[in-house]
Amino acid sequence: MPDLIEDDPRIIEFDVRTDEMLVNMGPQHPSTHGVLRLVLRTDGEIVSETEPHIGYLHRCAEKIGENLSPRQWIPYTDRLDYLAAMNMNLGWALTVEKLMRHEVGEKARHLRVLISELNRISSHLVGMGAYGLDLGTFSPFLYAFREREKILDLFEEACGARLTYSYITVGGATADLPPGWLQRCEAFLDQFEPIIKEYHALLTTNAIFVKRTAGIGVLSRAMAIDYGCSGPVLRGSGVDQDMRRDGESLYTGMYDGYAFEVAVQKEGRYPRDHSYPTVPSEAVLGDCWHRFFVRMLEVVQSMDLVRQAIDRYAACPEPLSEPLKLFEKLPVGDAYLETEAPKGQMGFYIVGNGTPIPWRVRARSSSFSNLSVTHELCRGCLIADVPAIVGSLDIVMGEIDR
Amino acid sequence: MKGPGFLESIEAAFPGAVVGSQLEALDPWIEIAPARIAEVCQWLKSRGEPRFDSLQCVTAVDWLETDPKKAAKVSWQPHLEMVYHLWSTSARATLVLKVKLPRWSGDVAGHLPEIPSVAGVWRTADWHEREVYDLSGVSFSGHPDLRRILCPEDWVGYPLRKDYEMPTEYHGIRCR
Amino acid sequence: MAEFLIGLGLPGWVAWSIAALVAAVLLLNVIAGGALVFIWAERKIAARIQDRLGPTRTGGRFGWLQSLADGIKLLAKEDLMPEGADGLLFRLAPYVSFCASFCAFIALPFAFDVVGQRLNVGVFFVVAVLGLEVFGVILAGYASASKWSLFGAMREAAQVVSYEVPLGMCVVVPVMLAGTMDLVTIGEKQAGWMSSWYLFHDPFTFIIFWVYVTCAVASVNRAPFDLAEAESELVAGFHTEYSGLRWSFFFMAEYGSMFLVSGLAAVLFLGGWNGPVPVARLLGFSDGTGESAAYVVRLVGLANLMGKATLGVLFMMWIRWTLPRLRIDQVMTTCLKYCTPIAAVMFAGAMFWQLFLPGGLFPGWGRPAGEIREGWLEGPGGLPAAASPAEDRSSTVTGGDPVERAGLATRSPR
Amino acid sequence: MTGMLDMDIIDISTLTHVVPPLATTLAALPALPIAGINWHSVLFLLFAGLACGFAIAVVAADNVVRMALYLVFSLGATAGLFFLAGAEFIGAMQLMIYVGGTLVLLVFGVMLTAQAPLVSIKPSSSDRTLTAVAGASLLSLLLTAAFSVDAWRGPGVGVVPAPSATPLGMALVGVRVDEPPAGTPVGGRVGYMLPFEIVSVHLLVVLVGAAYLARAKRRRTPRPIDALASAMPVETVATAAPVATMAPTGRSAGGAKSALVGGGR
Repeated sequence: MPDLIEDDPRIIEFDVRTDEMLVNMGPQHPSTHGVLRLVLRTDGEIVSETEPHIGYLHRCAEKIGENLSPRQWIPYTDRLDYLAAMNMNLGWALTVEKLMRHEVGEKARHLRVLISELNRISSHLVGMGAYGLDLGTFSPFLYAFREREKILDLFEEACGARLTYSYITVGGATADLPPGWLQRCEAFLDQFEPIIKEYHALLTTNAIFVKRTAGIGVLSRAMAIDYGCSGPVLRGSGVDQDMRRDGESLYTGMYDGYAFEVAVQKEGRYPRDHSYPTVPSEAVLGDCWHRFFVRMLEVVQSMDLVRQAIDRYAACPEPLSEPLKLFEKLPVGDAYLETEAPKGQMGFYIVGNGTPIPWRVRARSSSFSNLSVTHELCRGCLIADVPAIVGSLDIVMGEIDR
Repeated sequence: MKGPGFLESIEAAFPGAVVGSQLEALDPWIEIAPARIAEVCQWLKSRGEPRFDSLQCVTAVDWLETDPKKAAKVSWQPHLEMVYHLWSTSARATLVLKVKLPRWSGDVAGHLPEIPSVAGVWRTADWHEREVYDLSGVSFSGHPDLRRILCPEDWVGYPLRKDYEMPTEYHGIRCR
Repeated sequence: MAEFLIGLGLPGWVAWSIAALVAAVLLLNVIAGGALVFIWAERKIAARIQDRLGPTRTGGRFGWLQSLADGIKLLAKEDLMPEGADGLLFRLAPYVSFCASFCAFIALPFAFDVVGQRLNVGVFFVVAVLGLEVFGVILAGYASASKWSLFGAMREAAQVVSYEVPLGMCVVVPVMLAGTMDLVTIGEKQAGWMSSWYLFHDPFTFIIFWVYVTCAVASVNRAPFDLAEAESELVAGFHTEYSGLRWSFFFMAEYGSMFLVSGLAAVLFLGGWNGPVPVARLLGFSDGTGESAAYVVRLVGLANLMGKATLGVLFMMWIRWTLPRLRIDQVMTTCLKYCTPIAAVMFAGAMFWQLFLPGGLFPGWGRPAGEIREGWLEGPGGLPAAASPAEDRSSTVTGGDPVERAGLATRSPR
Repeated sequence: MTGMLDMDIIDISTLTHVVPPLATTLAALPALPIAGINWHSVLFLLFAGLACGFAIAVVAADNVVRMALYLVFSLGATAGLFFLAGAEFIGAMQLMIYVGGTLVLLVFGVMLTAQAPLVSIKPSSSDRTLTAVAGASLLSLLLTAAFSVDAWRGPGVGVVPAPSATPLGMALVGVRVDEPPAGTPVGGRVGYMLPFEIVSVHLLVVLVGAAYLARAKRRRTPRPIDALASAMPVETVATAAPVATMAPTGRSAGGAKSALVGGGR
């Protein structure tokens, strides 16, 4: 066979030049999580180039932040990553407390760990269910939402809302937990433990699921760091980084005394390999399967944290610390803090100028950077792989477009 | 080699690049001359100790007091401030770089201030800088694909500027 | 039927046309009725699998009117046609697809001799017509003038055409065992206890049954192989632009061919109308003992076959709601690298088994050797044996189907 | 025209208990002389009309995909003719090979290439007249040849009532079971084994050739677009020092600090 150099004239007759087609996947598309438009350049079934177009859900929350006091902006943080609103509130509250050098009481600290880890479980459940939908199986989605409903009921008891809570605020939380809440939370965790094995059996070890995800969309370690990916996407590529352990001392102080391991593959092994299924042979570190598996491990990890938080919270005698006043004077200066949200590192930056209204508010979203990798991952894959890859990044458009 | 020695190492590597610094602030930061930001970032990423291999966030803060009464009492001149938050995965250390830019290049309203792009250093800067260009109106020279990312392509104005006026209608849709 | 109408005094040709019409409408109702039941069943099964209730309010306790409600909704919905669509093809596609899947029912027997038209090439005809359904999908894909439908149509065409190969190979094994392609004879040969089913005839046919199930699910575009209307990638594949009645025809064609494929599996491998226990024979009913007995036997046979076919359809629904979807290249590799080679090897295996162990491993299990060989080779040199006295089917021209005359003519299900 | 194939050579007695194959059912219909309709002729006319009509439609249509569709209906009608003539095996073969196989690929090919220029092919008027003349001459040649065969001119021989495929199949593997001409020794007549084998080998060759032509061409230099993502330039990647693994329990080691300040705050 002659050596087929690109500009070899004979190549024309050999290579039937099929013209490439530009296809719009989205913005109204069942498998883009929210309003994302992916322009695919396809050559038959092979996708040669992908370009995400975002901005359909842009509300310029940062501009509004320049007209409201930090406590008034809390409801806007709910709408950033609406699947993990508690973590968003926590991130903003911690940033403002960092600027104002305000320390929260022990009880509030444990309450925050308890609530944010519970919200991580519900966010990962949505991620897992939606990913099953992207790959064509509908049932796991409903199993995941059945469990998430129970968590939402707990949140509803705590703060009255099921999706946009505005519960964790600057200086603590808006209200203390109702009596009996801890027992109900404990009961939920007890019945949730065996269900995790169901999810593993249904998806993680399912032969077709492995075929559709193992070795697809491999994100190399260097590229993950360079594109600023974070959270399960980064840990799925083997980078041992978790803001709850490596972050600012104000944030890691919150997890002081909690025992947990970062869910990342070190030397080819995941921590605490007891009941988890083994990694399939085709799975390459950094592919969709690993990202999915890291999320499943984090659900178990968060359950442990919630149990520890319940004991510590119950052991705190003093009442919950009062949140700061609505219009508290902000010191001059700026502060930036990244917290470990379920989707990745969620950064908030606030610039104070002495008045209660911040001068500049900035939200650095994890899905924004996670999504920017799509054009690298989807190069040369099949059309059916694009939803698999975008689904594995677990993006939320509210957070990306702000 | 963290701590005060770090600042000296940068000044040694790039004499005249470090314009100012503030070590006592909540997040200590260094101010870099606008023209040298790209080289400093490249050095920080590949040769500095510790390696800052991850850019967390790029922000533009518009220092302009629109209210004339307050403007009189204010100590700073109206300017645009670029804030880069860097992160080292190996040493788990943060670093904040600041760059002062004129609000409009040559003080002619409409001409965007120029700053070298760091998209070549960290790929994540590509999208971050596009967002800063889109919302705060800073043009990055050397950026591979400088287009608006959040607002529609043909949107006029830069929303996060303090003196931004929302257009009354956009393609027949009433905005205000 | 026709004689009865002629008896009523209708002119001959009117009687015959009405008889043909009645048969056609009956078959149409099998599909329509089947579709109605399966739509409801799919919703209920999906619900049960997903730990929820499914339709409960529409009509009575178990929401059994849900299919009717769907039907009315589809009738009431506006039949849109995209602007750039090719009018003729767009309108024609669903009916082509539906006719193909309806046409195959003609040769499918529902009980002994209860069949639309008893074709001697029954199996071959069904497999041939099953391949025609892809036309409706290709035309729909092309005519909808949308990129997504084109993708769906491409995938469907590639998948169905390539799955016809292993499907054909799997179908050949029971044909080889029975010695004829006539579905009624194949079903008839599996009469008696469950052990006489071709599924348990030998290990090779057992494996080939499962290969058949995979290929059938793939050629009907269901469950892990439903690439053509993969909602997560192609929005809704080839019927993205369809709505209302036209869409319901595609839906009906899908359920029709699902029922057909499981009916074929029942006849070929699971003994068709012969139940696991030959109830009719044990109770003494058989064709010979009078008209009403024959009717009862056929009724029991009908119930058996419908039961098996419905089990097949429920199995497909069960798979659909548990397994994720395969990618197009994985579907192709399963077809070319797994189904076809396995089918070929099993076919060879079944052939050698039939050659060396026609009577089955232990006596009384398989078919008596003599009867099978006699069925094939009409004695040395292939000369047609003298027509057996019991049944002289063909009058002037000798020959005729040797198998017909081999000991089968007695018609009594054993 | 209707009486061309009269059907009364099959007596009605066969219409007893067993439902005979399709052809004999139709053939055995009482061909009433008066207003009765000879179903066999009606259906024959129907199918023949469909086949010819759609054949003309194929020629007359200008949209490529419509041409392919009409060809499908035309060949489908021919399959109907085969069934009508009692050759069920050939009818099913026609359906599967032509309509199910060839035309699916033809429509497949047409769809892949049916971009704007090809979709509507409008022949110029001079082409039309030229083809009309050529067509007419060929048609007349065909008709004269057909009518010159005396066997076809008289009334039809009638429908062979035994359309079973088994003798056909056995003939293909060399065992002729249908009417042996007088005087041939028993088993002496060799079936069609040789042509059958030749055809199958021929098809195998075609298959291998097609697979060879359509094989994926391994290109030495990948096309610029699909350069692999992992080929990231190395030097921009910082040599991440081995990350200090944190002890699983106990307080986190003071968290991140600013590089400028150094000591923990």
